[in-house]
Amino acid sequence: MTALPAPPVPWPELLGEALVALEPMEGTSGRIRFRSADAERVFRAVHDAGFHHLTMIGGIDWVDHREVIYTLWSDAGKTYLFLSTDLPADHPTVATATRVWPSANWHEREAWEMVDIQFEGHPDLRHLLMPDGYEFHPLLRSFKLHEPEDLEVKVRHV
Amino acid sequence: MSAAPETKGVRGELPGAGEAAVPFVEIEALRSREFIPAAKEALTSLIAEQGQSKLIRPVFNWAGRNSLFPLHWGLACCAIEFAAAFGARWDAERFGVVPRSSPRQCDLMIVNGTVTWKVAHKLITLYEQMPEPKWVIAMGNCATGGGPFRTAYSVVPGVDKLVPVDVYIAGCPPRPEAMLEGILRLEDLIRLRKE
Amino acid sequence: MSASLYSVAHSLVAIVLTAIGSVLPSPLRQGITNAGLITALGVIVFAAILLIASMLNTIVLIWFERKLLGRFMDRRGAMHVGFAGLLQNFADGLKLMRKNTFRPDEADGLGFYLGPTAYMVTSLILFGILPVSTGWNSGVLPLSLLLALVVFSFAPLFIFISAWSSNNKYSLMGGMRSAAQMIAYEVPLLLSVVAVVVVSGSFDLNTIVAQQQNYWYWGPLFLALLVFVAAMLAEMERIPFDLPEAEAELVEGWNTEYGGMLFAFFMLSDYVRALVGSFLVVLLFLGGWTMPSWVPSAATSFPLAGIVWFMVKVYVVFAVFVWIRASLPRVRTDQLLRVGWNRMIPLALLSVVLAAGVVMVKCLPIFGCLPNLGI
Amino acid sequence: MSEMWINMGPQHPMTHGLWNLRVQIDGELILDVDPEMGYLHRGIEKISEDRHYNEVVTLMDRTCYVAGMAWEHLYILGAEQALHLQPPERAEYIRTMSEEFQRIASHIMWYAAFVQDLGLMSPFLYGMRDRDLLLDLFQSYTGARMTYEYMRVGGVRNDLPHGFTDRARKVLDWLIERFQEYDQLCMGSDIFRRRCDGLGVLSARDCIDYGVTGPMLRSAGVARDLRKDRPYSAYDRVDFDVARATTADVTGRYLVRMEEMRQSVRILRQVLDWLDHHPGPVMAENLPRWLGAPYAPIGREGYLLKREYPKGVGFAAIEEPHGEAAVYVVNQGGEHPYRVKFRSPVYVNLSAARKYLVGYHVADIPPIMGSVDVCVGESDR
Repeated sequence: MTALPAPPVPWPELLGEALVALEPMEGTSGRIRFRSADAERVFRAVHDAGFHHLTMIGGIDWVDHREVIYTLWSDAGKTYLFLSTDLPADHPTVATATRVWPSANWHEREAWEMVDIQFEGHPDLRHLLMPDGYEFHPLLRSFKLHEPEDLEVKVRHV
Repeated sequence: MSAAPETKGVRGELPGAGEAAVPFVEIEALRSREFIPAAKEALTSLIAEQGQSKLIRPVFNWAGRNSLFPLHWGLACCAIEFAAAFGARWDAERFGVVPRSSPRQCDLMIVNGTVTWKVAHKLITLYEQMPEPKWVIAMGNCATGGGPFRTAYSVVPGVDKLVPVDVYIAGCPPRPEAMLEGILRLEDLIRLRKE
Repeated sequence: MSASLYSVAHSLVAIVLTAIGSVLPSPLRQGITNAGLITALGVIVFAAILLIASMLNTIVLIWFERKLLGRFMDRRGAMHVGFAGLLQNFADGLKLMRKNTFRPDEADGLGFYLGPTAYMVTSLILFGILPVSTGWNSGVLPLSLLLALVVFSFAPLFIFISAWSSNNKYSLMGGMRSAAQMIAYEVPLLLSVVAVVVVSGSFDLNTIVAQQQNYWYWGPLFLALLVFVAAMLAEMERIPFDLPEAEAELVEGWNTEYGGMLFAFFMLSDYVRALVGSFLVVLLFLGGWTMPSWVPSAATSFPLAGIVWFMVKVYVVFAVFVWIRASLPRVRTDQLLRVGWNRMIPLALLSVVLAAGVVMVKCLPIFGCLPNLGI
Repeated sequence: MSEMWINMGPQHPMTHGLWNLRVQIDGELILDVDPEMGYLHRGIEKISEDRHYNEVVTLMDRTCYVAGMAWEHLYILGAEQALHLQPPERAEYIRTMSEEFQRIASHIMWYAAFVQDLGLMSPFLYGMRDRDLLLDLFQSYTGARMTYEYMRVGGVRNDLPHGFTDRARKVLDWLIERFQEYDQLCMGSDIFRRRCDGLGVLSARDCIDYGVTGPMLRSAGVARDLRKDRPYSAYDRVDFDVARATTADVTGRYLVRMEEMRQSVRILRQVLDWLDHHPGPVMAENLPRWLGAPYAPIGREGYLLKREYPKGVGFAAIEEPHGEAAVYVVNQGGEHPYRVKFRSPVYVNLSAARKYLVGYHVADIPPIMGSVDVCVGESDR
């Protein structure tokens, strides 16, 4: 895989205190770890730096904390960039990105559904893939899969 | 099981999040696995009474088995092979198999793919909308027993948990030949059936 | 071609009744060989023969379409039931007869059953009106063309009744589309027929066919033929005008909620109407059953020769309809209606004017030199 | 008729899969839409956490059942980065070839379904007929028609059989002629143009805002193609153009896909020539047995030996037939991936449905949704 040269974006100046760390990543412009409290400002700054396309939002459950990863693409720089922020497991809340990237809508719904991450200010945070009323968040590490032998399906007529 | 016995409807129950079993999907006003074959039996016997004549019955049997209209829908991967079977190379219409979009006009439901709990009650609704006599073919491993997704939290491990299945077709996905073979086996079943 | 179907049926009944009467005592014998009774029974037998023949014809037509469509699509179509799949449609029909006929809970009972039945009946009446050869219809109706078109245009009413009473949103939308479409295309259809009437000077289909002995009307009335075929496609609800049943968006259109025998009624009536449409094209524009002059007179005098020749033409016309179905996409409702009201009606009017012009300058015999196989 | 909601799905001829498009209509006019997903959610991301790296490939074929090779390719690229592995060059070319064949097969499947939605019945059959030829090619080197399980971390399972490239070239020659036939049936038809022109318009600005990618984006004039912009496998060594249209409507998407098929044929001819002249290994060397063995045992007993592998994060993005697909693989050592996150292009393209459906007619839904090319297995995962 050919690594493209990253566009020289001065992230520390742009993001200021919100920037926690800037990690390199193979084949991309690297990963920006930011403070979750400044999420809105970071999104705006990154968007204005040319990363107009939101590829995906994924949540990872690290058991002791949770991580949200935003993957972004810049048409000008032809490169990917990752934003990542750590959230406490007991209160995983981050501001929504829908105001900056409208496409974040379904990604956030899925992240909430699967990894139980609350997005503050999301217009429509309801079930997308699972049926309404489903109580679990399957992609948490505590959710274990079972062989169907363990599973008892009760189908009865009333 | 923590399901309250007075709750209406059918529910598949799944263990979740390391706790005891908790209700997962609720399907309201459905018939049980026992009820559907019973209704089927009653109807077929009714038909048998009407067609007591030994001359007429084989004719209707011949007609029924040679003109199976499957429901035109695609669940997952097998749907593509289902479509391929209607393509130029296999041409399922040779056997009089013509997919219809409305369940009212179908005799045969080919469950061509993974059945999830979310679609389960819609599948049963469609099955009940089909007029008697009707048959179900579970096409592929997912419909037969969950296939590679049998461990998943959202997948019904086999469509026979929901509706009575007449023919199972193995394969992931089955080739179109296998699907046609399944339909021919179903025709054999109908031929041998004692009404 | 002097033996008409009715006279055959009549004499059949007469022979049978006389045979029965000969073994009965005299008062009963006189009663049973009564001329009135023979006539009445003759009409019934005639109708039964006509009905059965027409239904068989329709079923063969469905088979013909399936096979032809298969060939257009690089496949073979039905072929395992009977020889080359000829019995496939009988199997389908019998199966549908056996299926559980039911009415959805929320559907309106009267309309739900009335719609398909009336649709079927009005479609079948057409077979009694349209002559397929001399002597093969119920008699000489001076206004048979008008009557046929009137009966033909009943359909949207019954489709709409059945769609409305199904109480299904897709059915309702299909029914509304169907009504709008059929009303829009009724006008150009009738106008293009007026062109034929102007030239022939008669509403009697027998007369119209007889006048085409020397020149078929497709020559002088080419524009009318085009308008008629397009409008007929819309009336028959076939691709590209099959919006009411548009499978992609409306599931099965107005017959979504119908299963079993009622669905069979719809399917059969659709093909009856397709057959009738082809009949009309042949009768009005392609010379009907008039035999070409190169056919030896021995063959011409064979009683069924006219029908065979007529049916060959009908199936060729229908093959063109199938060809259109295999190669054109479906149009959209608004486009269909716009074309119907804005283009077809002016064209149909123009065709009437042209027909009047042709009659006025008395140049009809010129068209006798056009290739029409009838010379 | 007053306003009402209708459900188009989950069993509806338009959906081509299991999803439900709730449409609010006034007569025939669309007022609002609400796509309802998840009827085919099979928990692939969760199951992947329970599988060995090579076992996930099995799931990838079923993720998008019309573009299995592309998804295998995507996952394998991500997993290789997470595991710090490099495939041999021949394997890269074979992967490129597989993805391009898959692109043509997927686009033909799209064509077949799309034209059938428009009421054009014959091309569906023609499409399925021509697609079968491609599936025969797949079958000749993977053994399966749709679910190949062909790629492995560190390479591909087996080399191409003898005489494969010649057969492939014959198929390509046949297909190029058929593409012309397809075009005549569609673009040559006035009704088709009337049905498709100016429908489902989604401007370039909206595409980028709503994350829409693939042929939909390229039909709006944006020449974004990851094969060009961020070349992976052997795409930097082949010559091709990015198909583009400017109308941003259904016709534009149709033209883009048709052109992409022709470009794929162009790529394939180059790749096949390269493969003819460069024999070599198709698996990386020095792989641990549990990763590298071409026919690694599937049962759990085969993996009892716990291996520590250097930790890492893998990210890969490819231009899948439907658009930009991406994967994020977290490797925490051990034989299972810790977390696999996929980006499905169809999922995002569908999320913008309100943008390109509202204001059109009910009869326009099939062509518009057909031009989106929905593959539900991929969007629900």
